[in-house]
Amino acid sequence: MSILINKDTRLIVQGITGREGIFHTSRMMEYGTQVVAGVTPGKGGEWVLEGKVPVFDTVHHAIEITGANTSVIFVPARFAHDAVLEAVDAGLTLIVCITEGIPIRDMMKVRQYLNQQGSRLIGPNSPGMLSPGECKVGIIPGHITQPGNIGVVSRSGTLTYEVLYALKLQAIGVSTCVGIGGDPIYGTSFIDVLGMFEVDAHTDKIVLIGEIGGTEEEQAAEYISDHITKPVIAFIAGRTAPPGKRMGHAGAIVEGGAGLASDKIAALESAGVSVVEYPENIADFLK
Amino acid sequence: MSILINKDTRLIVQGITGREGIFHTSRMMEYGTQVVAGVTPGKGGEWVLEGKVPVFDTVHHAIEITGANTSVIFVPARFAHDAVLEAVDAGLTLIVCITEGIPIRDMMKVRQYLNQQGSRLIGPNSPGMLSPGECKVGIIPGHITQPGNIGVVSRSGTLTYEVLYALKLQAIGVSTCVGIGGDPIYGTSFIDVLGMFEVDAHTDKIVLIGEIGGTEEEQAAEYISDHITKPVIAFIAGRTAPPGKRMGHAGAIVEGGAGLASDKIAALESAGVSVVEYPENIADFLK
Amino acid sequence: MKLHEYRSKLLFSKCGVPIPRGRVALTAHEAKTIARELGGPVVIKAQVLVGGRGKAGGIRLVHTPEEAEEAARQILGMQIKGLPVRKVLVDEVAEIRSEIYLGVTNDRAARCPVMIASAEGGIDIEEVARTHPEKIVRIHIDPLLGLREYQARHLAVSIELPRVHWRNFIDIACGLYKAFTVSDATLAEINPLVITGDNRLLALDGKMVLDDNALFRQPDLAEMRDLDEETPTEREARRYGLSYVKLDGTIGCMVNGAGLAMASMDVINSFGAQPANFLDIGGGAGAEKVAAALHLILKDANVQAVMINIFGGITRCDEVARGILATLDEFKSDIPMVARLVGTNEEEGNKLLAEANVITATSLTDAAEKVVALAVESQLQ
Amino acid sequence: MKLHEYRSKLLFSKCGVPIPRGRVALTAHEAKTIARELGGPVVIKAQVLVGGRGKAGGIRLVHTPEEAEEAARQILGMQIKGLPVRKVLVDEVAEIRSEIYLGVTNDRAARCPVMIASAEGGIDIEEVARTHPEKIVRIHIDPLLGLREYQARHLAVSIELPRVHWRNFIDIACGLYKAFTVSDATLAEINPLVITGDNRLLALDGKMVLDDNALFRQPDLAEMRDLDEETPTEREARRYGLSYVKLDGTIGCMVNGAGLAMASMDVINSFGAQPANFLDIGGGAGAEKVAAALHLILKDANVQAVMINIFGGITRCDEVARGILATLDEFKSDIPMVARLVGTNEEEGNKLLAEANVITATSLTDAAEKVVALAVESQLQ
Repeated sequence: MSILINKDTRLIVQGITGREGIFHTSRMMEYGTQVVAGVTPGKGGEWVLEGKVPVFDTVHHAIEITGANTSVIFVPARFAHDAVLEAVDAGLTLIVCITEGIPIRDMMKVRQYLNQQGSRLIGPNSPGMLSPGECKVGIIPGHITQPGNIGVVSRSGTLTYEVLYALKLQAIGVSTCVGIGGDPIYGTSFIDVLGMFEVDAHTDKIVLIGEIGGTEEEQAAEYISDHITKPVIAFIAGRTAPPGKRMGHAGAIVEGGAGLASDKIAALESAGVSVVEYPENIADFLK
Repeated sequence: MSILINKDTRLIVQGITGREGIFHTSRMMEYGTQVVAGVTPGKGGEWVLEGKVPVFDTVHHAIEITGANTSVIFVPARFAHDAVLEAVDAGLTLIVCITEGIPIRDMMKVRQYLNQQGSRLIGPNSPGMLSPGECKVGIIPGHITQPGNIGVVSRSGTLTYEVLYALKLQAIGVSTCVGIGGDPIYGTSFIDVLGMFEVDAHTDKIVLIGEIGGTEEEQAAEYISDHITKPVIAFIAGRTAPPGKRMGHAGAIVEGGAGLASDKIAALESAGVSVVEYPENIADFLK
Repeated sequence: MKLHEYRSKLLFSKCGVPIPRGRVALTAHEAKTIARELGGPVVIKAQVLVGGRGKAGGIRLVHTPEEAEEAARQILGMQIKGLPVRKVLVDEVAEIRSEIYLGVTNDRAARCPVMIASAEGGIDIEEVARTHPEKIVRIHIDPLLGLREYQARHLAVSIELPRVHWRNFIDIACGLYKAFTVSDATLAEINPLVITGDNRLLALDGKMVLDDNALFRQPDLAEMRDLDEETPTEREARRYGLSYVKLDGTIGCMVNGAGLAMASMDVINSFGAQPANFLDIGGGAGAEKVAAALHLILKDANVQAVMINIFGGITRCDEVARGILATLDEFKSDIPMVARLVGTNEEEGNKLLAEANVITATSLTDAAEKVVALAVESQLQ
Repeated sequence: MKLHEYRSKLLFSKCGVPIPRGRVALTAHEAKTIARELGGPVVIKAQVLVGGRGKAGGIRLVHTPEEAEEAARQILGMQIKGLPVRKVLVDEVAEIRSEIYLGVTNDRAARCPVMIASAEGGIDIEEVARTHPEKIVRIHIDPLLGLREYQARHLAVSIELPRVHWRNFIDIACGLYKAFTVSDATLAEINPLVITGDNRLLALDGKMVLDDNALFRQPDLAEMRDLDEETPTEREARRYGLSYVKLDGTIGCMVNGAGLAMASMDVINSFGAQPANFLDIGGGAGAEKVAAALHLILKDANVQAVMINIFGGITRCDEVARGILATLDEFKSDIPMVARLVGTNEEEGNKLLAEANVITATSLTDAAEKVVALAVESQLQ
């Protein structure tokens, strides 16, 4: 029914005692996610959320005691890259980083280190992932989507919610929604997720939500053309964004003539992808 | 007839215009090695050895023009790690570093970088390699050995010559002799070379020459026990070396109770290896 | 955040890159004093954070302290591309034999820094990249290993730098990369790096852009922010933690989330109008932040109508509605507004807005259609 | 190369590790002055590059400047394990609540630095490793990434350090690692790192060993070499680029190549005698270097016979022979010698030696057998 996360996901929350950490942990648990532990250095031994979740000082210790296999990171930007490295070194194979605003130099080092290890990082600056009816890791609202056969992959947050909601209004459900994040340096690309959807028996069609900046969508188009047999529908945000200006996301910027929405749309269309003009149109193409 | 190097080896010499570089290049060419280029920054465009070998400023350029596939490094210790990285980045798959005295911190970085790349480094502080009758890369005297079916792998220089010579006096020949070097941090281990000899159709028996320091021989013993079917004969130097003193090689030191010759000999013997008391005895075990 | 030329060059100098003797002056008199100290001809350079200073007359070569004073007076009175010149750099003049470009930035596709060199220095490198791409050499730098000597040497060889300058060039490249990393820069460039008449290498002009996300660990550099770099509106937006970009259209936009904000702009455009701004209020904004955001939009004289698009998650729609109402109370604006609120507490939010006669919409396209119609209508009035 | 305690602690301090107030003194009078400046009780510590100073009486706690002077006078007159005490460190006294061990060294099997911590500080860490291995925690450090905060935190958690000290401990660990890397050290250790009565962390004792191969880029540190660290013979060997280690036996050895030198020692041992030294003349040694090497061997009063084993490659046997003959001429030594020369120019070398009545051998075992026999013979005389 899903990729990456499911009913067997045993999650730890790094930065669980922060305002965001505790709020979203509570939401994830309500959704049915198995949150087995939290990590906040200096607060090991405490319990949060009415004594339901133990807090540890280190990821290593949290895994040792709870057998966690996935981590979601809510720690502040200045500590976030250390948190990712800690999760990698502790042997977690899936790490989801929600934190926005991590210095690019830190992320380049993390990415270089990740290349040598066996861990997968989603994000940073990601809303996380949702496998409807199974598991929610991150901050995507649970009630705006339902189980189904559409795989969604996106660089954005609320724009993704908009799409999920539009699908739900038409009774279209989702296998897994993956937010790969809006930063220029990230752990997991469109291509990685497209490849997973392609082999997932429960995903029949794929929605790709891109935006200006970088060449991720162009690379995805090439990959789709060569490797993806399932139908792909896309929306690209930022057709009206001016060059040289960062549009909210650290990665959403047209620089040196690269990263234009028009180039991305053209690339995707020539790869056989249906690119819609309004995000709400996506549902029409999925019926 | 050989592992790693053979008649098809197309060699560049980094540091060719230095005293050692030019001397040994001349010897390698006399032996029949195809030395296709030298590299010395600032001397690109010159020709050395009576106009036989062109010199380039960068490894990149040397490969581009000559199609080299292997490099041997004679540059001074302070520049050697940069030279290795340059060779790796230029895409060479086999790099032999003769240089001794590279700071350990530099080599740790190089080694970490190598782990991510596809290149094999032999050494540093290695006498190089010799496939008798085919190719010589490094400084092992060519006339002290002859073609044959014995694979030799060693941490040492002149001690290896002693063994090769003793074999030759008994008319025993060698497939390839590999000097893995006497430094504590190195590119290629006993285990790597043992594995290559095991699958080499022209190697029937293996000679391993170890010494005090580290646990390379113990690891080799375990590997031999599990993976090597060919007979292995070993000599371990340093039975009389006192603990805490560095015996010439940067890696030859008994520290914190580890690295003793007696432990290595015991490990090898229990892996079924014949360990000889005098290096000259090796020949007796090979007949 | 951008650094001025003189700040950039001082940073380069600290990292071992040779720069001309010189100092910055706030007044014409100071410029004269510096020119006298330096002796000989000097160059007076406007310190503003835009390109094209030379063409605008912001760079002048003079021969005496008196001329320096006069030139500085003129330049300090200028505006270049709308920015007032508040400082001039007074540098000794170097005899230029040739001009090189050397810069380092982040290559996002390669996920690492890239160093770029060209024998065609002194002009805009993007121009060179367009017209003579073969004259540009790039090397990628492993972020963990850093710039290696052989890489810098490769650049020197590739731009056909005379051999006598290699050693200095390598040191300068390493110094520039150091300046780039220790400052958490996203761009550090020397343009031109010149070979002087007496065969030295000298960084004649310098430019640095810093990673705003890393300023928390660069307190000294953060203090150097030139307030002129941003418009007053952008500055105010930053103060409230809002992500705001001024655009040329007439439809003000307030959205939560960057992607949704861009999509909203695009949909407005599809309906035949142009957005007046990009504005992301972020996640979980309260009434106060919403009010500040709306404030910014309404201050823009071009705005003829406002579209609010909120997909409530952490952001609560009732809070957004309260922020809107507070602004309306204060501003008494007659600019028409269309709000589309969906998600957390949407009913309460929409009820509050309806009571205040704000037009509501049910979807993004519905909202866009309505707001564009209102703008057309308001223009006709 | 080892650094003295006071030098190590100053380096640590530069990297942000807190150390006691104090200074080094060359005379008892100076020690008194420092004690007066510090006020209160002080500890006087012999600065010698061997362990066991405390047991040898090289560390004294005193309460007044006068006592400090007297203690310093006594300690400055001592020899500890054969090394003269030339300096004392005068440190303020800290009230010790508990003692921690914190060190960083290179783990050759893991090919990276390793940081080691233990709640059992103040005693020899190798002793703790032997008797209570469970009380030692290790973390490996990626040489490209460096020490990360979470790793230092892991150490703090693992040695059950009270939470209130974590922040300081992490900073100290990062500082220690920085000192380790910027100095190209192979060991940097704080033992003990104490928790004081007023709840501070303080590096009470420090030790650093530097990578000799990296001293070329550490000129300031290289200058700090304490000549007493080496015996005069070892010092002389280093000057000639010879690798020499003094041993307890009676057979002097001169060999080219470290592995062959060890093997030669082993073979001597197999024949029932003990080597007097390890000596590798390296590759391509000329007559002068050979002479210097033989000089060193003959100066050792324990030497009863000398074995020379040369496998000529770059090293030319005739050059070696000339070096031997030059030494014999000068020394007129009656210590018997056996030389085994093989390889490049071996015939000429052996001929030269035979003419000078030096005994030659045809193989390593032959040489060892002969030299041991000669030593026994010389002892009988």
